[in-house]
Amino acid sequence: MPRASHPHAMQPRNPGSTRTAPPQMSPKFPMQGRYRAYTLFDWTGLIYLLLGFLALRVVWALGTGQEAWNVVMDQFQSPVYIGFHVLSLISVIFVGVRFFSFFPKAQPPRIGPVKPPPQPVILAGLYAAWIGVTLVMTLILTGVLF
Amino acid sequence: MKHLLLKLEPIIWLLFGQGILLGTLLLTGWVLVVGVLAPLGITPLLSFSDAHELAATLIGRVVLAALIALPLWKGAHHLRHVFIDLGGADRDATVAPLLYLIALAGSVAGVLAVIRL
Amino acid sequence: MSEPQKKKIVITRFDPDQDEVPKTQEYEIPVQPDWKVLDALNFIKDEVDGSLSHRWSCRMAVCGSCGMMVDGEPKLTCKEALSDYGDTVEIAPLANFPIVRDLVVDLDGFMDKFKSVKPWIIRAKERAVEEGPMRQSPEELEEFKQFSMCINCMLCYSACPVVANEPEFIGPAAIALGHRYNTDSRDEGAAERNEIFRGEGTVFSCSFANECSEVCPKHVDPAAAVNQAKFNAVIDWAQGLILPRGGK
Amino acid sequence: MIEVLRHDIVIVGGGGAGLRAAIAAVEADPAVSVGLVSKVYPMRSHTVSAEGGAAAVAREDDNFEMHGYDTVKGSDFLGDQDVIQYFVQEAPKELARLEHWGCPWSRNEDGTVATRAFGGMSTKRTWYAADKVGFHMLHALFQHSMQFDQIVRYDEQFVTKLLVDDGVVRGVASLDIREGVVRVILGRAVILATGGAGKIFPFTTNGTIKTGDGMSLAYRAGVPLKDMEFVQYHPTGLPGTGILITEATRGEGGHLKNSKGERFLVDYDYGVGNKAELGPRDMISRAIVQEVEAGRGIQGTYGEYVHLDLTHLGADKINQRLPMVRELAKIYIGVDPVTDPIPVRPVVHYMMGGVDTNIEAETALPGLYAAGECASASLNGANRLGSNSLTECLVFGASAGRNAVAFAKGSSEGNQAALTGQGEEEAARVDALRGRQKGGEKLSHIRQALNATMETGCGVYREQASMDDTVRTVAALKGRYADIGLQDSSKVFNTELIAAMELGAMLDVAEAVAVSAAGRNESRGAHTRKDSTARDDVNYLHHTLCHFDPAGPRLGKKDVTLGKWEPVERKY
Ligand SMILES: Cc1cc2nc3c(=O)[nH]c(=O)nc-3n(C[C@H](O)[C@H](O)[C@H](O)COP(=O)(O)OP(=O)(O)OC[C@H]3O[C@@H](n4cnc5c(N)ncnc54)[C@H](O)[C@@H]3O)c2cc1C
Ligand code: SF4
Ligand code: F3S
Ligand code: FES
Repeated sequence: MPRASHPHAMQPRNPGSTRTAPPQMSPKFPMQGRYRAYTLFDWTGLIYLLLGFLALRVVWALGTGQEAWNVVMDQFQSPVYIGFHVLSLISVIFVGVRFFSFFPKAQPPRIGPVKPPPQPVILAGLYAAWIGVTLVMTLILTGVLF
Repeated sequence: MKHLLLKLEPIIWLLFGQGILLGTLLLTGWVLVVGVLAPLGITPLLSFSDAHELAATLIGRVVLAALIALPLWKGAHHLRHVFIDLGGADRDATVAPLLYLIALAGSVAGVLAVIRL
Repeated sequence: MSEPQKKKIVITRFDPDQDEVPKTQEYEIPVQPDWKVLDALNFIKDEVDGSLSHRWSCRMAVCGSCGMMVDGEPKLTCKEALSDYGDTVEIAPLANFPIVRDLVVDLDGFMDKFKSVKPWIIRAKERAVEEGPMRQSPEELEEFKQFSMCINCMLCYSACPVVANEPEFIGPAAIALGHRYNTDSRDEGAAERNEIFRGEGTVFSCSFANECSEVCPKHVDPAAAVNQAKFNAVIDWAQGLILPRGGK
Repeated sequence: MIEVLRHDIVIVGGGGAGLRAAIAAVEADPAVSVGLVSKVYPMRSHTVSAEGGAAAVAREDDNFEMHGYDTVKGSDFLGDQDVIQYFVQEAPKELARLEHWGCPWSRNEDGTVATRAFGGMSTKRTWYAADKVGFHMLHALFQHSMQFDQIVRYDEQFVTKLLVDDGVVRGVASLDIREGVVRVILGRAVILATGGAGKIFPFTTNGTIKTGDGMSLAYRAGVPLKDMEFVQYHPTGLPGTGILITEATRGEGGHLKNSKGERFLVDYDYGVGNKAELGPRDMISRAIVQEVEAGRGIQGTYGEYVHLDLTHLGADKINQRLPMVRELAKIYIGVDPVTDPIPVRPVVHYMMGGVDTNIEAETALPGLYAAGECASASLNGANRLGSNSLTECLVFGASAGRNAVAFAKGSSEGNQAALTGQGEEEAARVDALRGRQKGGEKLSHIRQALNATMETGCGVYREQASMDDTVRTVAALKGRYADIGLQDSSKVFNTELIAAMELGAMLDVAEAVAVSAAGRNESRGAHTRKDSTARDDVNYLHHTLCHFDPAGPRLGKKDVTLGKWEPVERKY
């Protein structure tokens, strides 16, 4: 049995006089078919939130001193953290792939007087930037660059 | 509150959008090295002093602030949607401000964190 | 005619005169290989059970009245080949709408939302008929043409998770329609509609599920429209900040 | 007590004609209140399915004289020439209005509106929006109409009767399909815009709502139906479903081919001369039937057909100008026109006949106006030219709206008690019909029998004996109809009840078609007899009127307005 929609979903401002049966959601919501990707995409919000706070911790530690830094880095070696970070990595890539596939069409054909490049070019640009930034970031963090 | 939220919607959406876009660009390499490769000992990680030196540059501070704040907005906004999808639209007026306040607090802390580097 | 095959059609029934809640009813009928799903419903109505209620008219996928859930997916029943489905086919009223009777849903809520975006050409000064048609280049036409293809079948509303859960949300087709006028070179009402778009339950409520575009039978790509409209509403808002009022 | 609602104007029908009338009424007098009643939400009206285009003079090399003469000749000289002249002059204005209201007409490079060739039109004067013209026109009209609060819509309400008092129409009785109650909607003038009646035939391009309700409403209120024998067959419908493959396919250069792959319109003499595929519909339909009879058709599940070949146009042109045709052919017959020819056969498309109206869209019943396909203003005569009727909906819809406003200003309210009484009687009749279990006759079986006899008696080619036979069969079916049994007794959204009332209208209209056809002993336009092959201007250069009579239809005549162009043999 499908889940009920909000009881007022698609209800008219002046409902008709006959009794209606309440709206039902698609039986596939939330985890079947295409909905699965959507639901997971939204849930990555939790991971981004945690990642933001973890980044805060790292930077805070960096500002506090070597001691604090070491504590954080030690913690990061525990299996729990590594597991979470692996999951995060998958999530981030998933978000990127899904969002970048939608992004080009969300760009209006004209922004004020400016015409953005055609969709395939935007898409290529996004991927180039993604790979580029990731590469630079990796090289810096591993100490290869600078 | 609802009214204020409505007024702020464009900014929140911008931050959220950048959370996905820039957030994803920055986080991929960050999580890869800091969270996975370095802890597993597969690659080295910058030493504390190198890291501090780099982070304290202007570009370093800006990038790190973005790295902290933007994902928070993406997270808050998406969790708000999760909550609505779970049937919580009627309580959105309470939940949404709460989530955005968390993101805001984190962002402020993030800015502080890069300032005190 | 070739040898008729049999299929079981499971239909959601609801008659407010008699039923507390919707129930399902099964019909075992002979089907032809070239039938659409709608043909099965019409066969049942004509030959088996005259009390079955469903909407349809054009049977050529353009009037938008025959949308239903077929095996859990919102579909135009006159466009779906019955042979693409298994031996048992489940047909239910469109998801996310109040159910009036059997497969008939209440679409007045949709009409309210539809009207709220001012879906007509707005001009500072109406052009006189004597002046003849306006000019519009094929490129200008191309910018909004896709968004003018909507047949109001409401499949996108059935698919959208935000429509399901947030009653205020005016939904994909209505926003696409407003965006269609905003991008029409003949229209001068974008400022007004952007104002509407920044109100409650419009563009920012969309969580870019993209389900609307997945199910749209006319390739309107309402998700693109809604998200372009977000973009424009934000730009318009930013312009308003920089040049107060002048931004209009 | 029955609920009574009041408006200045009541419009029955929310298709192209009804919506245009509503907007025109408000334009004529912003203080007017319009009730727009439609059995489907306006954007579902069958105008939505029109594909090819709408005609109006637009190009430098065109003029009113040419459009007028093409229409007169197309009508086989049965069109009223004053009406036609008025029509061609108003046409460009109406289409320009629609452009101002947002209709996305296809464009030339310089930004002007593009036009295409259409059968029987001597130059490119058919405006188009790809091949979804009716769809775009209807949605533009509907959306434009939404800004007027004076237009009060009654969606999914089914008009069952015209209320007449003291010889003037003063409103309608209307069944609310959702609630199952009949209400009285009073208006000082009523406009019928209920569309055609193609559903009386088995193979038709028409949707299921085109059951001739408005024709029957007027007919039973004493207004004659005019020229009902002229039923247009469209040469290119899909076998089986009858789904239309627009004439624009031929306008854009498509070819009709027989089983031997010959372009038979060129290779054999069918009277269309060098126009070939651009000849008028009646002639091409007959040519296809003759090809099939000559053994050069292609056998399929639903009888024999011929091929419409677009492959030489190339994918680009097809995608740009005929995207819907490609989609329809792929979905509904499994053929991609880019690579393969489309199977087609003649199918019933349009009723030239309808409620008898004059140049002002008035009927003989004071206060009653009619426009669009349900009316016969005698623009189309014995054969309509493709793309004239969408424009007709606008031109005569607008004039019906304006004239109804003028009439309403000078008209009284009528006897309220008498009108309410009529409404109550009507409500009782509808209640008695709903779910009546008495009879043993099945709705769908009567409809199928009706379809079958209309095809044999009033098809592309007709003969006295088979027409007479159809007249008798339809009368017998009316008898059986009185004995139908229904299964659905629910008040809420009872579509079986609606179907039963629609079938009643179909039987009225079918009878008028058959009787009118049997009374015209000549071949003219779409009315082609095997036993009387020539046109007879001495005895039959007049309109047929068919009057309702409880004892059976009565035929009458009405003069054709000539004056500008003299009848000559119709050759292309
Ligand atoms: C497939 C197809 C393609 C066509 N292509 C072209 C073309 O390219 N060019 C061209 O010029 N013409 C074309 N035509 C013809 C043209 O589309 C129609 O003649 C025209 O659209 C009729 O419009 P209308 O407003 O009169 O009726 P419709 O659009 O049929 O509307 C009838 C209205 O009346 C309402 N109604 C009916 N009965 C009742 C009742 N009892 N109570 C309440 N409401 C009622 C309905 O709800 C509906 O709103 C085409 C027709 C078809 C079928
Ligand atoms: S956008 Fe597509 S799915 Fe939605 S109503 Fe329009 S045509 Fe239907
Ligand atoms: S499915 Fe709904 S959430 Fe947005 S992208 Fe489409 S409107
Ligand atoms: S019946 Fe018109 S869209 Fe299916």
